[in-house]
Amino acid sequence: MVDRPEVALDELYREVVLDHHRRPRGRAPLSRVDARAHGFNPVCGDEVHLHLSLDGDRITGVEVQGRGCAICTASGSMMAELIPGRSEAEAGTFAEAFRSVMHGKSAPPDVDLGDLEALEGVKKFPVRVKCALLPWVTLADALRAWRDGATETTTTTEIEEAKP
Amino acid sequence: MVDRPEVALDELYREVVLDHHRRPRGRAPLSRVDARAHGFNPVCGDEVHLHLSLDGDRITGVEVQGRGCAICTASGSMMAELIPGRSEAEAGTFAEAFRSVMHGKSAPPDVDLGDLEALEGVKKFPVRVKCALLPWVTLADALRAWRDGATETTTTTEIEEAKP
Amino acid sequence: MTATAPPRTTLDPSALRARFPILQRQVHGHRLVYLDNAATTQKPETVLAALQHYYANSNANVHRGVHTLAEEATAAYEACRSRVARFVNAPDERGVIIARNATDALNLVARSWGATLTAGDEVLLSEMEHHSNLVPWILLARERGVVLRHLPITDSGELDMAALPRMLSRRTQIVALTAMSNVLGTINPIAEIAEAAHRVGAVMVVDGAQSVPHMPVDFQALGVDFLAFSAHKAYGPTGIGFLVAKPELLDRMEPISGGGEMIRAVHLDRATWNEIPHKFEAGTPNIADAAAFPAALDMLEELGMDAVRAHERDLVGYALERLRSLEWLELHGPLDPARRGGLVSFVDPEIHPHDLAQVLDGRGIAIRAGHHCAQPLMRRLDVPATARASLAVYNDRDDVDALVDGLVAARKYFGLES
Amino acid sequence: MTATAPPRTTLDPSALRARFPILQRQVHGHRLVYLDNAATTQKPETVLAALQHYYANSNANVHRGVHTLAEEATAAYEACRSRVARFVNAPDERGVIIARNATDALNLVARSWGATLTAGDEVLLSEMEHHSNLVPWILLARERGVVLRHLPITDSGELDMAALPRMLSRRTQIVALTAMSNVLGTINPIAEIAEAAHRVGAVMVVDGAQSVPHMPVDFQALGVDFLAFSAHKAYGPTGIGFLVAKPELLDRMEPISGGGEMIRAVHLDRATWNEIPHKFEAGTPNIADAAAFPAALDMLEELGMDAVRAHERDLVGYALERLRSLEWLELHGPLDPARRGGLVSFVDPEIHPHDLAQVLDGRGIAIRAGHHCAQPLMRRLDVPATARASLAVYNDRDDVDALVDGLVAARKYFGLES
Ligand SMILES: Cc1ncc(COP(=O)(O)O)c(C=O)c1O
Ligand SMILES: Cc1ncc(COP(=O)(O)O)c(C=O)c1O
Repeated sequence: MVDRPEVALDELYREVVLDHHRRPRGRAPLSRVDARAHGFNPVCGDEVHLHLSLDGDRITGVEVQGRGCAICTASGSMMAELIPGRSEAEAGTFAEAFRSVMHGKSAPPDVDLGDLEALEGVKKFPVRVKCALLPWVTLADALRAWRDGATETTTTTEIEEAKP
Repeated sequence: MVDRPEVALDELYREVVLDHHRRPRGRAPLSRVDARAHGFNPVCGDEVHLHLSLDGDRITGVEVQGRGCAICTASGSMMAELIPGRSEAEAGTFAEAFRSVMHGKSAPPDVDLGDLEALEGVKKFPVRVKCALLPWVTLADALRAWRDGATETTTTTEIEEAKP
Repeated sequence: MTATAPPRTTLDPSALRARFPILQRQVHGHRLVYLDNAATTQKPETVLAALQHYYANSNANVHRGVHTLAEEATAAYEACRSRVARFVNAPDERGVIIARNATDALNLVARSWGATLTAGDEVLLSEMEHHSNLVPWILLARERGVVLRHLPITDSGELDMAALPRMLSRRTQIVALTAMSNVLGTINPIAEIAEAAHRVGAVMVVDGAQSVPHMPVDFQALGVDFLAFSAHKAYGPTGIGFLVAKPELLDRMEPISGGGEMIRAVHLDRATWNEIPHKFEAGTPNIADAAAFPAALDMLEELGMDAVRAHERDLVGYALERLRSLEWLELHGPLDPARRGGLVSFVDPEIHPHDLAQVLDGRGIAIRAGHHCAQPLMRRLDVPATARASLAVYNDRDDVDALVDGLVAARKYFGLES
Repeated sequence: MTATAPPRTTLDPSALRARFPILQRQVHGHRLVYLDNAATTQKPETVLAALQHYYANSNANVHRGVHTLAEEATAAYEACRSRVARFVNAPDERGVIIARNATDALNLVARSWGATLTAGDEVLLSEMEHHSNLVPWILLARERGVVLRHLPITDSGELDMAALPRMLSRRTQIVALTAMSNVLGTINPIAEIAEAAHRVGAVMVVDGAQSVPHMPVDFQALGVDFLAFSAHKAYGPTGIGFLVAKPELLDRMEPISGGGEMIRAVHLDRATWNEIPHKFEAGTPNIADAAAFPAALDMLEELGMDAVRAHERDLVGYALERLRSLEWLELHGPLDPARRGGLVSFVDPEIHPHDLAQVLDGRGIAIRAGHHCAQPLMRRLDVPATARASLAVYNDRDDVDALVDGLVAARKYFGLES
């Protein structure tokens, strides 16, 4: 029914992705945690525990723990690489841009997604899109809680992304 | 899906049937009513008002009113011809035999169904079987009420015959 | 044959007939004249091909599957949802629930939205409703002490709009009406009634089983809240129907059926629900029939719903004219073709509808006889049953002529004058 | 390849494969190795032909129609009911309700029979149930204050029968269990549990979604009260399932859905119900899929359910043996093929099931990864998800070998040792 050309597995699992999966960044515990959130996708069991430290509205540290598939793990690892040193607003811009890419649209030209671009192939695998987005949904959740002053709140993000 | 040979309409509407339909017997009002029942098939709107007079357990008079299709009308008319003078048990035997015929079995050899035999073609038209049986279901109902001593009871038979 | 204006339609029924395999068949040695379209329509070759294609290429369970077939099946299934949303101009495809049939869709509203009602609240129906838009509300009334009211109909078979203001009040929580009567053919002024319903704070539920396949239906333009219809009456497969709804209403509703697909997180003693529309689709859905149905909507869209309506309006006009020429016949419903869909109910006072249908069947003509799942309406019309001929895109004047000839022949058969 | 006893089966999977059009297709340039049969099975040509035949010859709405098509459609629809009754040895075909799927059938029992329960009454389930046999009861518990209890499972993935006596009491009104776990493959001792349930006066509900297609199931011999299953997991079309029940229980139950077909007499404000099974089938049923399903049962009967079971037992034995040879793999469920059906769940601790399934898909192999609609069981097994390969009559050792090769290749792909 669907007009999907034969997609090589390698488009999904690019070398950069596999590298992040094998050696995920951001696993080192933070000494200070200003915001945190717990992301969970009951559909596949992917789980992300996210800790942030902040200085004003600037993200100074990111810690990503949890268990998930290669896509989810790589996405979390890339996030840990991308957002330290960014403001809350900048992080939001990345999240938005990445979401666009996952939904088949293109990212704004002025946003450099870095390694995240290697996840572009995921958009051709609709079931896996949620995996790639889970760390980012969890990030949004952590920042929202932090803005609301609930620096120590733990919420469960039951991710509501796109269609299954 | 069904292996039904082409059935001429005339097998359903035999001449005898059409004759009973055109000039139904048993329409004359009884002077004395010992048992009565109201039969109704909500599926097609067929309706039978049945009055009986009895002498002991012998049926002495039958009056059939109502509105229904040709099959129902003919069946009621044939009943009005067949059962006067019979005992309650004999009437039950007719009803049983006729029901067998309608369900594709044969009647016991010692039961002479008279004109009712002309309704045999109905068995090939499953939806119409209920029409043919309605007067007989109503009869059973009237006799049951009468046996229970409820000579003046009017019940509505919401006929539960076979499959639609 | 009576002289009439030439048809104003752009449809070519005989060319269309070639697309429907079943219409090539013979019944009792006659060509099949299928006039039972309000019960169910026939299916074009493209729908059958889509069904085969699904099973021969992409069959798998939907959602969550990582493998290629599962992905293709999911895409095919979800494509049905968006296709339906587009066809009726729903505000959002998340508002399209794939149900079993129109009846199932109406029960879902009655049970789930109905659960917000309390004793003394009112539901407004009408005297011309199909059982599928009566019994769910009777069940609700029994369960919750809700009061059912019924908009009366006039002797010409239309809703008595003069009675509407006094039937609506602040107690009215739900107005549920058919857009087109399956017995009278009457087309009801849904947009106007929806507005009145909203003024008293009620939600408007529309039974579109007969309207969606036969006239342009625009969910948003009508301003309704819920719309139910069946695929099988719209040239699609049996086994699926739709509830189209405003998403914000669905968000507020509780699921009525539990199982796979409709959940988010399940514990042994509690569970949370998936987002809409999945919340209302428990268990493995009817994937194949959903994959096939868009082909039916494609056909309708290719013809154009305005053209479909024009064709059926012309044809029902012709049918009314010819049937009225049979003086013994009683016709039910409005006589103006502009106010009715392509179906006619009639009664020969001397031949029971069952017998009529039987004689017509002997001539290859399929009509329906009975109460048409509208027993209260039969009582209102004071008939035990009616005969009904109902039209579709593949019917033409020859079919109507065959019907009329058959009705005359039936009189002869039963020894009556005509 | 490990040496094993030759298969004791009389089935010829490769000959069977020729009967399934989809199995001729390629996925990513490889032959399709379909191992997701517990999610849904593929359909033989005869089922597809029956579907086409119905639509091209007999399509009409069922019940009450006088014309030839309506009669043929009704006969085809009702033939499904009697075919199913015969297949599972139901006491009476009036006890066969044609539902949407197994989930729908289980919801019907939970809602309709469940309505006889009151606060404090108990329903006994187990830790290995599918969401479809959990959530309907959770809804019931919420609504009526009924208490849910869960028979625990042992570490080998079997019901802890030692716990049964203490879980059953006079308060137990319903015992609802799967006959075969869709995650562990475990075959449960239904007859024994049904007897125990009856001793305390409870009714026994069986989720037969996985058992009916894969082993002989005799409703009367099992001594159960309700049995639910889906056609689509038994080589039939999507969109229909069945509730098989003792007719005397159905007689005592209220309908949960209202509309056409299920009524006897309808008034504006009240209604009476049709006889069983029609009382539970509101609206136009899924006629075509019902007409097609008997062809699937014919195939199973031709093969013989004993032979089907023997084939799948042998093959799962082979699969277990080969999978156990991959030392890194964790297998779930009983290891004795005599105690389990033809499916295996496994986890590669270093590769998420989604990634495993994805790599296998690249080789044309379809397995399922996820919670398999059994989240509580995932928690009990302490895994986020598993990968599952599930077998059918058309699978053979080559398919198992392809799976094993794929699992080894996945390790390589992700740079792990094997
Ligand atoms: C054990 C079990 N029960 C119930 C179901 C539900 O079946 P369906 O989704 O066809 O309703 C399934 C399959 O998904 C199953 O494996
Ligand atoms: C007006 C109307 N409403 C509802 C229905 C019910 O449709 P279904 O039986 O497909 O659920 C029908 C058709 O039978 C109908 O004509």
